[in-house]
Amino acid sequence: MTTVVVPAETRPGERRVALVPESVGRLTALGVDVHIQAGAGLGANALDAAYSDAGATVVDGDIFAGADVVLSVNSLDADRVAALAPGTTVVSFLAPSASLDKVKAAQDAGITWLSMELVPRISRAQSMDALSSQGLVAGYRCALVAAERLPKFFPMLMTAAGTVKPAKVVVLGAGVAGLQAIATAKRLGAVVQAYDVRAAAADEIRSMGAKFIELDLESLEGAGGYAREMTEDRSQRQRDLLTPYITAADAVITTAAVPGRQAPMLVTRQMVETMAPGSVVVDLAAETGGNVEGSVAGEEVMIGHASVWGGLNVPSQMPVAASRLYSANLAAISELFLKEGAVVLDFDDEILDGSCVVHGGQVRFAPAREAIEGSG
Amino acid sequence: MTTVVVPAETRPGERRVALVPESVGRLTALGVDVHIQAGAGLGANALDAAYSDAGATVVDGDIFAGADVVLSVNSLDADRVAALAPGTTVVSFLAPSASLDKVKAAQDAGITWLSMELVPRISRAQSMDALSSQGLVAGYRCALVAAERLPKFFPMLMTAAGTVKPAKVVVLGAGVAGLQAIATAKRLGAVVQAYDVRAAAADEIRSMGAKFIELDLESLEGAGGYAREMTEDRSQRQRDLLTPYITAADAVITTAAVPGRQAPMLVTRQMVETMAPGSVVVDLAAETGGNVEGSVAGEEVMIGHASVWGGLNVPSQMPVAASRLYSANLAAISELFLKEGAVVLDFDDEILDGSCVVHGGQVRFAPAREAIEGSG
Amino acid sequence: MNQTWVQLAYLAAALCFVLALKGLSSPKFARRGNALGAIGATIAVVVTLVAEDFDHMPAILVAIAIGTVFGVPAARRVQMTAMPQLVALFNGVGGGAAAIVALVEFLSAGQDAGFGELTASAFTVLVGSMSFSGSVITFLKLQGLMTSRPVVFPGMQVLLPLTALVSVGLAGAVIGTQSISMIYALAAVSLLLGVLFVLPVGGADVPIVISLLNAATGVAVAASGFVLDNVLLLIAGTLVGASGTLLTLLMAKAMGRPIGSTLFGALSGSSSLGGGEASDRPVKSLGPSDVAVMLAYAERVVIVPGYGLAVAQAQGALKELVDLLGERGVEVSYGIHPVAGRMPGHMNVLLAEANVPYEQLKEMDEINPELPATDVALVVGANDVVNPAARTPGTPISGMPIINVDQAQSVVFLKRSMRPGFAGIENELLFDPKTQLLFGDAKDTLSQTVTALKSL
Amino acid sequence: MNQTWVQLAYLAAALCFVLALKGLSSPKFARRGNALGAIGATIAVVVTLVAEDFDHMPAILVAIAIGTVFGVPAARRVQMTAMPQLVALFNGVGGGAAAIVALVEFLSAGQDAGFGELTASAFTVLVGSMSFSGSVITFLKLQGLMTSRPVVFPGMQVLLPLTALVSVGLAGAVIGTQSISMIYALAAVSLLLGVLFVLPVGGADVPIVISLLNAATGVAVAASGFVLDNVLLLIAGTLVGASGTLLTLLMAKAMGRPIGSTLFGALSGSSSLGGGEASDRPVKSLGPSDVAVMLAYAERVVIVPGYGLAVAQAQGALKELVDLLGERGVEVSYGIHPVAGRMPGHMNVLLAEANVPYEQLKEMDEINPELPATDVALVVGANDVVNPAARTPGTPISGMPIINVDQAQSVVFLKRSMRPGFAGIENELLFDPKTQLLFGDAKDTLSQTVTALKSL
Amino acid sequence: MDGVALLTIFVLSIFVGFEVVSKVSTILHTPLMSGANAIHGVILVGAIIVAGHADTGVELWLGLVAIVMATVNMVGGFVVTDRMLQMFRPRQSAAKGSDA
Amino acid sequence: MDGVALLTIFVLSIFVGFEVVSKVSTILHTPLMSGANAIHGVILVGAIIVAGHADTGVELWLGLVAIVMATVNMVGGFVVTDRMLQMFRPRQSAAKGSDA
Ligand SMILES: NC(=O)c1ccc[n+]([C@@H]2O[C@H](COP(=O)([O-])OP(=O)(O)OC[C@H]3O[C@@H](n4cnc5c(N)ncnc54)[C@H](OP(=O)(O)O)[C@@H]3O)[C@@H](O)[C@H]2O)c1
Ligand SMILES: NC(=O)c1ccc[n+]([C@@H]2O[C@H](COP(=O)([O-])OP(=O)(O)OC[C@H]3O[C@@H](n4cnc5c(N)ncnc54)[C@H](OP(=O)(O)O)[C@@H]3O)[C@@H](O)[C@H]2O)c1
Ligand SMILES: NC(=O)c1ccc[n+]([C@@H]2O[C@H](COP(=O)([O-])OP(=O)(O)OC[C@H]3O[C@@H](n4cnc5c(N)ncnc54)[C@H](O)[C@@H]3O)[C@@H](O)[C@H]2O)c1
Ligand SMILES: NC(=O)c1ccc[n+]([C@@H]2O[C@H](COP(=O)([O-])OP(=O)(O)OC[C@H]3O[C@@H](n4cnc5c(N)ncnc54)[C@H](O)[C@@H]3O)[C@@H](O)[C@H]2O)c1
Repeated sequence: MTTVVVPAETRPGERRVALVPESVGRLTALGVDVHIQAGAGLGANALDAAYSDAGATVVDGDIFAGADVVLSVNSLDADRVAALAPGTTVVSFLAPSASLDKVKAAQDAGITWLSMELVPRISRAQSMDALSSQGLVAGYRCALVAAERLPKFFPMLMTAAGTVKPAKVVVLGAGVAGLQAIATAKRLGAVVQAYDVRAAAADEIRSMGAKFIELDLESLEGAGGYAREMTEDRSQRQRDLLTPYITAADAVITTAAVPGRQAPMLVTRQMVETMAPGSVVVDLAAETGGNVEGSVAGEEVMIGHASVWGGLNVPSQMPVAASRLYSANLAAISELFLKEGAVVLDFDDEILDGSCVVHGGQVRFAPAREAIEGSG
Repeated sequence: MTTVVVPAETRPGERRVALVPESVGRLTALGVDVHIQAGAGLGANALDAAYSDAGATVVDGDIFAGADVVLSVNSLDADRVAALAPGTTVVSFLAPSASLDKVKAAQDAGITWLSMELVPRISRAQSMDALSSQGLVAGYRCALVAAERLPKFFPMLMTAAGTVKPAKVVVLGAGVAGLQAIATAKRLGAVVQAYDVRAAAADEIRSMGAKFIELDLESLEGAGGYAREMTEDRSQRQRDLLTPYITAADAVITTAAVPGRQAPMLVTRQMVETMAPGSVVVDLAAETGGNVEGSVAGEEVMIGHASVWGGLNVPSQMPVAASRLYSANLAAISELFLKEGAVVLDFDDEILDGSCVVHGGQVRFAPAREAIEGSG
Repeated sequence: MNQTWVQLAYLAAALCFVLALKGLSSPKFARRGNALGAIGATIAVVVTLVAEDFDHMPAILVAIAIGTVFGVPAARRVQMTAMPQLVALFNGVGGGAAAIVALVEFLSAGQDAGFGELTASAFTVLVGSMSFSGSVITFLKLQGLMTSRPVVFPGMQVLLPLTALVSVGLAGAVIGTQSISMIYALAAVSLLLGVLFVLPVGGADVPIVISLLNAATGVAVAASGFVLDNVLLLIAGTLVGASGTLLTLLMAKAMGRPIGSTLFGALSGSSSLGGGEASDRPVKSLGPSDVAVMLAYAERVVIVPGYGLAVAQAQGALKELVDLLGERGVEVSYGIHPVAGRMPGHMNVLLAEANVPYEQLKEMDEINPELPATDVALVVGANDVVNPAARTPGTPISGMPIINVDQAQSVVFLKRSMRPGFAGIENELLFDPKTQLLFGDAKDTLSQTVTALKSL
Repeated sequence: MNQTWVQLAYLAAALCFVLALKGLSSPKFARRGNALGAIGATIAVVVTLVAEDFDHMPAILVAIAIGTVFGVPAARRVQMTAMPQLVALFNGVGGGAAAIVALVEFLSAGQDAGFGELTASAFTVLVGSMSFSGSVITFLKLQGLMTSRPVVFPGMQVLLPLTALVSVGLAGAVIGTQSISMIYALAAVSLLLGVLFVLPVGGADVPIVISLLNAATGVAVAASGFVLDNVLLLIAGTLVGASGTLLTLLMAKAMGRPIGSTLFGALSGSSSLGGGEASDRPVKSLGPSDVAVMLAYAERVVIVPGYGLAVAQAQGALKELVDLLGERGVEVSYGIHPVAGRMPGHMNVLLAEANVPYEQLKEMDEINPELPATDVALVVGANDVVNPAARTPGTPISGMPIINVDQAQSVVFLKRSMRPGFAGIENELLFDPKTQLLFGDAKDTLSQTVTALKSL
Repeated sequence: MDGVALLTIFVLSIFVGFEVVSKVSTILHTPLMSGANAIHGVILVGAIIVAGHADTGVELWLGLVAIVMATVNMVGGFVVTDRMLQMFRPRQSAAKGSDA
Repeated sequence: MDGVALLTIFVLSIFVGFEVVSKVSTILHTPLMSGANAIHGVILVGAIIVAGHADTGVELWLGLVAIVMATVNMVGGFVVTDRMLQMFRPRQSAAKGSDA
């Protein structure tokens, strides 16, 4: 029988788990055995007992022995991949262009690797869209982090001891995470203004009840609803135009990203320095280069009088919610390639085709293939 | 000319300041000089320059030299009080029954001490009500702390990766802080239930849009709109009846207090142990004995699978907001006793009469007087 | 003048009256409607004067002139507050005129009159006289020339129905005997009946009675139309009779008073208006559509929310109301008292939930200077925070700054009852002449007001 | 039977008709109103039959029986969808009957008729005949027996007014000459006029024309009342004429079509209904008050919100609507599609802001089995998430699970235009026979629906 | 009845006709039209009168045709209107709710 | 005019009277009452007729009194109603707003 294994995550600080007990049933219903490494769910408050109750086997020894499918949040190490049996299918996040060693290892070992980042954003694939689900968690958390760190109130309050003005929050980048950050900050009562380069973003931002920052700049639309990278000139003009908004803000939350690229630098050190004492900046993109100059992933640094919080693996900071959603994404994609208890990869299916990085010794993801071929 | 001095706070971890630059004008308008110790406002993001601009004198040396009035957040040390010139008026928080040494020192030194806790809660005194203003800050912060620590979402979200259920939050004690905690948690989307012993609380809780937990218990109403202390029997019954609510809660926020007494113990260790892994308990009353058994002020401890956060000087964790409100309270009470540039204490005024602990060598606050006379 | 042309002119006048009533029922066309009514009346009178070669023409013209000289200045100079009694008086003379017309026709027609005409004559005399005397009593009550309390004396329970019976009997006798003295007796007893009918009605119910008497005069005029075979009088009278009856019912409903107890309550002892506090300290209550009209036709409105808004969870309805007013060009802002509600910032939490823009919220110190220039202050579930008792020493709220809604041109309170607020003290402003109350849960009353506003 | 009693019975019948129309204008009393109308009609016919000793009584009764045998089964068996044409047909025969009555009266009265009566006769024949032929054409159009497109032929612009002129001229000749052949000619030309009048009207406008012809028949009946000196016919006809005219205007307004272009649009070439896409793929649009009635009289309603709700920020209005329906005992829930909006949980954020209780929100998998038992699915600013295209392969949304609103008994879309949603593909469901559209910004249309619902 | 009386009645009826339907809700447009249509079927009364007074065969036959047509209009009209209105049968729960 | 005609007119007028005011908003109750009150001042027509036909002194005097009373009712009534309605003068901004 096909065995699906869920190893404990090895990335430092990772508290998520690829499969939560609630989703085990969806996999066993596909006719597979589910093995979970003992203690894998602890960070997400999922006890081993809950897994056994749900029908999974809790494994204390080598979880990868006899694995047909490996489900994971983060990508496996190159060594780990190399040691897998040929034909094993791995499903996880895998920034393929930035992890050529792992792709190479998988290619050499004859491993199939489905990358969750590469699931195409078509309607049918929305239930497998882990970027959205984790972005949702990250956006919510960003807003809470900003609220908790600001030495002031978010909401307006008129009291006997005077009127407390509402906090001004500026959100840059209104994708999934940005919109959720807007929603959360608005709920808490902040006055929220937001900016994004996509043309549809203005309406989307307003539909959250926030104010769209109208800049005298053309919009930038890439493929698949994503943004395009900016030219340096536009980038500079955007920063200049945004500066007054940043200066006036109590809190700035940045979530801008361009797929496959470094995060755009939207806020310079000087811009942060114009902010008032006690201001807070939350940079969700710190890990991928940062939207804010000088932000450090996983740390809180002072720039001028403002405290800049750099996000590091932010979804993992809300492990229960993030794991549940990710786990549902994995279950949904598993239902695509596990047919009658066996792994069947039908590359006519746009989703499997799009998300498969490497299969049967072939690198299918073009940018990675080109990079590997180019380098070697 | 009368000199009003604002020393830097000496309590460890205190970030508030008794007077913010915005309020300096209200005092100078009363015809007094305002001296502020250099750096006193830093914790609350108020720079010395802002004070000078507002008309205060920034003093680098001994701030108390020549002081007629001392404005402070926390009470001064007994030594410090003893060193003040006779006739000096001190206005600050001062739990008189718990600080008999300070009261004694003030009595011996001929100091006048107005305690902000004792300002009577009459309509006219609402602008001087520092308990309310600081409770407001504390309540907001409690809810944020709970939201930030919970590994789940507060709001409900129906997504392609499944439905996220809203968090269940239980708030115990619905005074100023409790109501604000309810409001904040509700805004974030949690399902909030709350309980308080006062009869009016049911309506007040519902007026915040939360559900009142109806227990089959009589209400307890004390003087001045405060609660009364519970008998041990009622206390036990209340805990028994509350247990199922605690068990089902994702987050519990406790804010119950009875003036002049230890905080009532509402949640036992066993009750917390029934909570699910990852639950959060926030005990605002940790400093005064705790509403939750085992909570430690200023620390986060694990009880069962729940993390219990004990509040320590919570308003100080949002120093800008808290200082602004407190400062307005002080300005309002100062307007009562500073007449034409001089200190005039008219004890016919209910507010001054009620809040004055010691004056001209006399302890005016009965419980403290009795305790001092009894002990020595 | 050709009879057919006269009839057609009368028809035109009747048409004017219909359109007048229609206009008068909508705020937008009310003035136009009234003007149309006046045009119709002018047509009718002029046509009548030229239709026939009447005897006594000079006398008639002089009489009309005298009537005009009395009526116009009285109507022009009357104080706003004294209008109801003037209307009562006008109604009374109208009823009296109808009675006299029927009486004179009876006198002149004599034995020639048929059964139908006789019945109509007797009916007109009865109803017209009663309307006359009843209206005069209401005038006296409202003008303060006699007590506005219900007047009841022993034996009244018997006397009133007895008088009614006697007048019906006399009417029958008039029809049967065609005796002139009988018709004078009928007039006299009917006058008494009118008096007895109105005496037991208490102050607040008087408007309803005026409306009823107005409808009665209409019916009398219609009957006189039968008497004179005059279609115009028939139509105009019937219109007023029918619309007046409906209006009476609507008014009674709007005031929450069942029509029966209004009229006969004091007599049967079931009314609460016999005396005591309530009638000593009357408050003015009004309906949601009144509030809607007041707000719609105001220039500046200030909303003062309080704890009751939170209890009713009416923030959404309030926001809708304000939005609608804004669309109509009314300037609306919220005056937020620092301690409104039960928690610092309570109103902010509430109004933010309803998505009220922060800019519309004004602090107490900001709104107070604007209140004297405010047309309507709408107090929604607040009490202590607008209680002028705070300005006089010795009350639990003395010294607390308040929002000075009493300086606004008019004040409307939305609350459920006369119960006080948190501080437990009565609010004098509730009894102020410029204050009106809309009773009910604020969510209900606000959403009714919204509905009414939309249909304006 | 005594003539006065007959007249009184007629008056009673007329009264029934007034009350019938009144009843028919409110959903609550509509059925009762219709029954009252039937009662009035029965009274009128029975009284007429017994009032006089008519000749040919057996023949008359047989004719009535034949009419009943034709009318009742047709009305009983007709499909819901075929009702409009049946009404058109009924209207036509009524108009025809009026024309014949006037014609026969003209024939029998002969030279005795006065000017007024003659005029009325000619008018009745003209309008009645025109109504007859016009109604028959609408019947043919709706029944599919001829094209429902506007029929216009060259010269029609001249022919129509010419025919109208000729018929007026003939009417004048009838009055002047009292010639029998003239009146036959008048009837014939009027029949032609009716045909020419209706031919150029396009499918969607036909209901308006039926209403207009209905009013015309009413006027013809009223005129025949003048001819026969019959007050009942006068009143009943006038009532129908007046109410029918107003109704025509109201209908035209509700459909957003100026009455002029409806009738003469195709003729003058200004109408957009001459062909092309719009009339090939017609959608049914309706007004807020229709939606209110549909919802109020439903047992189960499912609301499906989408991105448009967020764009319109209409969450508050939606919540108010749902609350009102709940109060009326309608079972309402929200069906939340997992990707409705533009952000995961977008609808939750919105609806929470409006304080919608979490219990009312149902997930897609939970709501889908309930839809077949749902009377109305109200789709508020959603599109892709209910688009059945998801079930057929090859579209951008193929394979996405949707909320199966197409399984509900009827579907109402609230959107601003025919524009597609995020995925950019057309939604077949918009053209489904059971779908109706309420166009406009969702916040506006929802709050109009709320207002309409409150007044039900 | 004299002309002015008839005219007066005519004018008043116009008002009544306008006013009674002025508050109709859109959904009732069609049933109301149909009901009004049935009401003008009362031309049957006229048809009976002319048929009953018919002196010639033509008059009689025309009158009888008018009777048939008017009957169809009247009887069919009321029946079809009633069928249209069947959706407005008061529901139990709704009735309860709206009474409250 | 014959009795039935008068009765018919009477009945129709009742309907018209009811219907035209059925939608009145509460705030207009008093002005409407006052306006209706002025309308029944048209009894002046009757008073003129009886005074004009008066045969005896009593009849004339009574008639003249009726004329005075009816005139007061009519003229005063319309004037006072107009004064009441002055608050409904359309405001600039409001008018603009409600037109939109
Ligand atoms: N803000 C704070 O921090 C705080 C804290 C504690 C105490 N307070 C005190 O609370 C008071 C606040 O003043 P306020 O004017 O806001 O409130 P208030 O004086 O308590 O008056 C509230 C009014 O709302 C009415 N009401 C209650 N429920 C209602 C409903 N469902 N619909 C309509 N009306 C309703 C009540 O009248 P009916 O019963 O007749 O309806 C009552 O008169 C002050 O005295 C203040 O000192 C304030
Ligand atoms: N939830 C997510 O995470 C997410 C993220 C990205 C994309 N998506 C996609 O977004 C779509 C969501 O589906 P949906 O049905 O919610 O939205 P939709 O398919 O985009 O349809 C929205 C509809 O609302 C109407 N509308 C817009 N503004 C309106 C207004 N002010 N008043 C009334 N109607 C208005 C539009 O029609 P008119 O223009 O004619 O008014 C439009 O047809 C799906 O295709 C989904 O895949 C979802
Ligand atoms: N069809 C689907 O199923 C589906 C599902 C989820 C999201 N989406 C869409 O995908 C798009 C991207 O969402 P995401 O959250 O993954 O995006 P992302 O994480 O790639 O980027 C976040 C946001 O940053 C913005 N951004 C990039 N450069 C910027 C700049 N220089 N300045 C300001 N903003 C900048 C982007 O426009 C984007 O909105 C959105 O349009 C979203 O609606 C579609
Ligand atoms: N009149 C004014 O100006 C004014 C101003 C502020 C507050 N108040 C009123 O003062 C009162 C107390 O407010 P506070 O915040 O200072 O109170 P607090 O801090 O003294 O106590 C907090 C809450 O704990 C509750 N509590 C005590 N024992 C409890 C128990 N065993 N179980 C559950 N709950 C318990 C109390 O009832 C109170 O609501 C409230 O009624 C408030 O409305 C009045």
